[in-house]
Amino acid sequence: MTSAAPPTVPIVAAEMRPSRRGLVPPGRLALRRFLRNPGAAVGAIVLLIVILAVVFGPMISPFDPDVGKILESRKPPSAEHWLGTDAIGRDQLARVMAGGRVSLTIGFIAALLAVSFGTIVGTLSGWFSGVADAIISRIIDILLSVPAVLVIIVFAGILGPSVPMLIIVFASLLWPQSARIARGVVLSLREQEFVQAARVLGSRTLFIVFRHLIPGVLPAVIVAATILVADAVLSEAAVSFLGAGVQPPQASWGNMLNDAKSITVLSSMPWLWLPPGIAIFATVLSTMAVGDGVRDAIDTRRIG
Amino acid sequence: MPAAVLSLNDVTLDLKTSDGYVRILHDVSFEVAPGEIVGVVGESGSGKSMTALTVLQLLPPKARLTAAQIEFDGTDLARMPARGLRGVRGKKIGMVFQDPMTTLDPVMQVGKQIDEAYRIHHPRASRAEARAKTLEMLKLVGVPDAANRAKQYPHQWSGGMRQRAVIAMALVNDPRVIIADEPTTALDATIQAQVLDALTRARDELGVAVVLITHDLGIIAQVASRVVVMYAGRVVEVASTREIFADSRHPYSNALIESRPGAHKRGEPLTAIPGRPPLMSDLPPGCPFAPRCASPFKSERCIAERPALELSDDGRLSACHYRNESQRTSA
Amino acid sequence: MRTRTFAGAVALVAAAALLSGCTSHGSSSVKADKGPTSATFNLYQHPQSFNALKTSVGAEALTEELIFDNLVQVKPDFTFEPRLATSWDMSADGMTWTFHLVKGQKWSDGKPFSSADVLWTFNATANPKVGSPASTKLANVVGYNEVKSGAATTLSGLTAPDANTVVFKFTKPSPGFLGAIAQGASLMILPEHVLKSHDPAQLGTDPWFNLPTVGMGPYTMTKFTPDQEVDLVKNKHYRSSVGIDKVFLKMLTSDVAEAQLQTGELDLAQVAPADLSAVQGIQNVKVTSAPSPGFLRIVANDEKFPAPVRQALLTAIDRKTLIKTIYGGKADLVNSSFLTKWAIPKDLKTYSFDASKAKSMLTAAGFDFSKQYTFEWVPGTADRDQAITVILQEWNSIGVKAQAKQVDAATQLADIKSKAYDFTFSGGGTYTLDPASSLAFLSCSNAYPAGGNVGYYCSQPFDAAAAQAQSTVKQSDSAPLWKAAAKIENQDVAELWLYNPQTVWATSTKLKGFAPYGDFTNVFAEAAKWTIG
Amino acid sequence: MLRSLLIRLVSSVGVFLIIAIGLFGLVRLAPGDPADALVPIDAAPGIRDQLVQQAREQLGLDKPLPVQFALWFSSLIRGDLGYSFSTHQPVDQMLADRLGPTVLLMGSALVVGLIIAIPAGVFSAVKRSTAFDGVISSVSVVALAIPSFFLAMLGIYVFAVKLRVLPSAGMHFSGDDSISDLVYHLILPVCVLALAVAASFTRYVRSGMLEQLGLDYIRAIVAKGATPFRALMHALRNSLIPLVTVLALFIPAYLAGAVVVEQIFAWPGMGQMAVNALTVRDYPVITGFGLYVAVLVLVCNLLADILYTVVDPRVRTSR
Repeated sequence: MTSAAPPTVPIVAAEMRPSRRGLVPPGRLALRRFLRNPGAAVGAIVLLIVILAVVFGPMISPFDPDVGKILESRKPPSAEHWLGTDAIGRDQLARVMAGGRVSLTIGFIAALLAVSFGTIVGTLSGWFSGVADAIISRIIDILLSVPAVLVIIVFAGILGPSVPMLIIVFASLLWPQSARIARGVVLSLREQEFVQAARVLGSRTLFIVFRHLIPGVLPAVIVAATILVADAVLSEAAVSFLGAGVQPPQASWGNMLNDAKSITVLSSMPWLWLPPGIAIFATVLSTMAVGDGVRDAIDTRRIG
Repeated sequence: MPAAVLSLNDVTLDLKTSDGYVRILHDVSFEVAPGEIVGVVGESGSGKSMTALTVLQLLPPKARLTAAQIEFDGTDLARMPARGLRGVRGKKIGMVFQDPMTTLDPVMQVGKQIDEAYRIHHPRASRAEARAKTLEMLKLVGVPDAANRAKQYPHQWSGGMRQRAVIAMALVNDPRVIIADEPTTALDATIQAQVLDALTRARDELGVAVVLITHDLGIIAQVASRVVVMYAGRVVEVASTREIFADSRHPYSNALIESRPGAHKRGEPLTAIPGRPPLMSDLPPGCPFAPRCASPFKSERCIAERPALELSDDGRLSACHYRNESQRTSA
Repeated sequence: MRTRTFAGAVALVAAAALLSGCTSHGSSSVKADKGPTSATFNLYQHPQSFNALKTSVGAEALTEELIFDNLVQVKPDFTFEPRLATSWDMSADGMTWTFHLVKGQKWSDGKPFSSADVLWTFNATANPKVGSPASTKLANVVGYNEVKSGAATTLSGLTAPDANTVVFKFTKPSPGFLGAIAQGASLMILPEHVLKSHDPAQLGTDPWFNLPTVGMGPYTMTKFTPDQEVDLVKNKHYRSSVGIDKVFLKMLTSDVAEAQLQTGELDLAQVAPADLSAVQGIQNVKVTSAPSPGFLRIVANDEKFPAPVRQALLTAIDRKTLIKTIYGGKADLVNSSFLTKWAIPKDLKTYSFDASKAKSMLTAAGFDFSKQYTFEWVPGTADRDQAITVILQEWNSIGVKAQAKQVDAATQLADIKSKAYDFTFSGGGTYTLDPASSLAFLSCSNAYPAGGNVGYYCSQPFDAAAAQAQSTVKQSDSAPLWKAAAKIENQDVAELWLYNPQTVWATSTKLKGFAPYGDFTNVFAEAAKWTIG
Repeated sequence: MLRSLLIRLVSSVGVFLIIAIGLFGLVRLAPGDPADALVPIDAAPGIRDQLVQQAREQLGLDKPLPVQFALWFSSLIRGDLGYSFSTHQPVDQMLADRLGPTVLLMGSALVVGLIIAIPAGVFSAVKRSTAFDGVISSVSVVALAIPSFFLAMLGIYVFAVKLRVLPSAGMHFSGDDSISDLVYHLILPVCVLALAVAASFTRYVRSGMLEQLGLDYIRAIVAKGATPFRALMHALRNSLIPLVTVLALFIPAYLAGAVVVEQIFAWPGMGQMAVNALTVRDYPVITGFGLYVAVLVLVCNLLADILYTVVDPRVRTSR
């Protein structure tokens, strides 16, 4: 074919440019999808209600959660005590809220510590493969399979059961879960072009880690964090059953349930075990729903 | 041209999106005859892959086939119940997919996967009989030392080899039609030739009808006898390969031909079709290609009125008001 | 299979899957009764082994009472019931005790019982290497010191003139010796023909006691699964008839025990005060109770809290209300460490509840309100945990900064030994028989770890009065002396006494002949007479 | 592949020894003296401290720590775990007696849990975001959200007390040693434990299946004319591969749950023995139990690696 001058390329007229409507920034897209997902939205609302009740409840409740009138012990719900009173005459509603403050503090702080430590270790071990990674992943595997509650009982025996001790031990046993997830994400990110490009451009490791890897890892780790919160709250309950949980008279959902585990209470005094039971159940349910919601929202594959 | 073995008529498909259904296939019609390779060509997003999936109803849950008449073997596949369709899939019509890396089950031996394809449709067949058929097909598509290689796993085969295995799998039940959805896109040039060779051998030795979906006009030129050009979910031109290259009657076909890398001179900038393929949910009123059309004959009519797919005076099928004019500006 | 109404689909799917694997099972209470009769009792604690020489946990004493027998047994009305000793007499000067043994009595394995078994048992008890707590009861027997120092292996003061007579000679008058050896499950007679070949030094940890199959009690042990069950079968050679063929001792938590009372799987269980009202509601279950031989008290570290402070702290506790609410009235207020009726003076100070008075008493005593104090105890018993929480509340309300610190037994003992603790809790004990038994936790010489005086209470006048009372032989003479000692202790508030709780028993109506015992460790004393069905 | 396994084995033994030494020290850190715990407070007034000293000598606690350690470690190497302070039985024999009930309980709970989890996970993935999926997900989260001890109490109350259909505790009715009676006693504790297992594994299976069902090879299988069931089986096999390692690592971790259930159902397993030993500072038993858990953890870790290579052909053939 003989060559000819290429056809003149007309400037595309303004009105012919495709409209902007279809393109939405990914952040807002994820948020919109999160809110449209019924489970996640309900979960978020329930979690918010629980947190508000736990933070402000004790302030507005007229009763001191730790002090009760023994003559009014085990009274069913009444106008004065909306959720009745416990075996020592303390107001159940005040105790559930105060207990919530303890359980959630343990849950969130332990999860926060575990996630932040786990993410950093996971990211570094994922990035620096080789001996360091092998050792770290061995430690992760071993810690992952340690029966947490038994270790806590031993530590409670030595250090004496207290909230800080519970938080530290939970955090030290829960971080491997987020570390494993972070490491997995980093291993896949490392192969991706934009990270290799950054490396080629000579950016220092720390810059790559904090500019590219951590943001890449965060969404997946947030999901893990919500499960860790649920884990910590449940473990606190199991630990208090074995006698090493939060110290009376301070309330926690775990020790409230533990006090209510007799047949008599189960059969005839539901207000002693329903409130803490429902509180744990609602919190764990909503944190997991939020976790699932976040995961579905940010999972790029499901945008299509 | 011998009677068509498979013919699609007015296939119309909607896809559920966040804000309601969007039509992505508009009255797509074409047919294919035994021993013939028909190329379906178009940019990505033109609906050509969706058309391929519609034939065997392998559509994603979000898709809704609003209207279609898919004639095959005297029946309409669009109306066929699921059980009936299963009798067609893999037996009478075989599929070949784009990315060989993900089309095979990673944890199952290649040979076993092809045996499975055979034994699905021949339940009483013995293992040995299935394996013999598998090896026969593998040899046909050019896989060396088939007996041993069949015992290996997909990750131990190269991309090209895997695509040939997929073709063998599609052929194992002596289908009458093969639908290949961009079978060479994920492979580099040298391997492409081997895959195309396998397809042409299937056409010539087994008389199989092949629907070859691709965006690469070079492949069309090599193996396809007829071409269906699609743009924005519509068929815009159907013609023999020779007619398309010599005298395409639709500006989009011509633009495709122009932008082939081989068509320009060394040192000159590559020509590309300006603008972007339109969003299915936001089609302009007139001819969908109008905003990007560089045809000298382009007029107000193109923007106002949507051209239908009709025969030109000299029998050429095109969806352009100026179907009688040859769009091939350069010699 | 009976239809299920409960909606837990997932659990039932699994249950149905497993159930299909086996025939449907009626609950045990429906078992046909024509075969051997059997009864199931619950043990409040988990026994580890049944070494009658070194009984530690209450449940071990209970079981040993069923498989072993002793010379004499004291009854709830404080009279003495002859057992292996049909009769006994004390010399005028109280220096010699002679016991006449039952004739023709056999061990459960058919071997004859003789004075040799009694000699072997008492010598083993005295043997220092065995370390039996009951050895102190033989401290006044002639030859005890030689055995203790290792110079001799047998007590020279203990002789057996013939196969059916045993004579104890003492270094000083010992009128209380009969009471000492007749109390609860101590000094049970062990089979000499089985154990004489065992190394005396290892008797303390002899594995034979993990499954002692030879004894003279109403039952013989056939199987012991730690933390699960003890299987006992009737002893054919028992000195009288035995009402029930098979007895099973289970080790359930109080909640599950209560559940099994309802389903009829359990025939006898001790009931915690908190579950009293619920258990009373169960049909075909009878609830009986008797005052326990001990009492619950708060132990203040006497070296940190002098008498006036202890008096004030006691006054700050509303003990009457605690009894009414937590114990459902099943407990009696106590104002003395002595529980033997005839040894308690009438005019004891009552320290009745008065918060404001308590606060002024504390200020008068120069109590440091700013300091933080800890109250250590071993959690797990519902009524004690609740009582302590209420008491801490009451102390806090008068300005005493005391907070709870739950610990396990070993930590509690460590803090007591190091005197690091401020307050702790103590309960139980058997003090109803002999006032001298209360000295175990009151006299200076018994300060922990030498003895049970964990409060470190030490008062010379009290010790002098007690010593004088202890050495007076006749009860009518010693009573006024004991009352004088009790007066001093009541004034000093050596222990912050709370109340003497009743031991509550729940028995199925099928169990006949059961009489409630205060001392839960010898509730089985009359087990032989019980029948079932 | 063998070389890396060998390294793994050696490192595991090394970790085991470190844990053993750690346990020896950790246990002695706890306040309280085992000898003290053995002699009751009100026993032998006046001479109690001599008895305690005697008990301490018998238990060998009076020797200086390094000597104790040397004695203990040398016997450990010979596989002798020493004698329990309270029951004086050899610890290894106690562990052996208690191993049966715990393995029986945990094993059957694991099996029942998986029997529930796999179909539930597959169905909720196939019928994604329909009512069915909603029910399965919420039930599995509900089962996770209820502490196991509370589930156990509810179970006893409903099934044993109210409905009188199941026994409330123990392994047998007194005196009845038949297998059917054992199974009958297994039902309630196994259901409680199995629910926890099922809950977490349903979520794993579901997310695994969701991922696989989205891949191209599934569509290729359907294109071959396969029935939906056959396609599901392909997807299930692929999604179960990562589960094998998760399962292996899960077994020791959920021993803690078994401890709680054993406590309530009076099940004579390892957990109950450990908790009792902890309260009386029975060092040999606590250390013995700690070593048992360490071995379980290390073996499961090793198992996870081996299984991973055996089950996933991609890994098996590429090394």
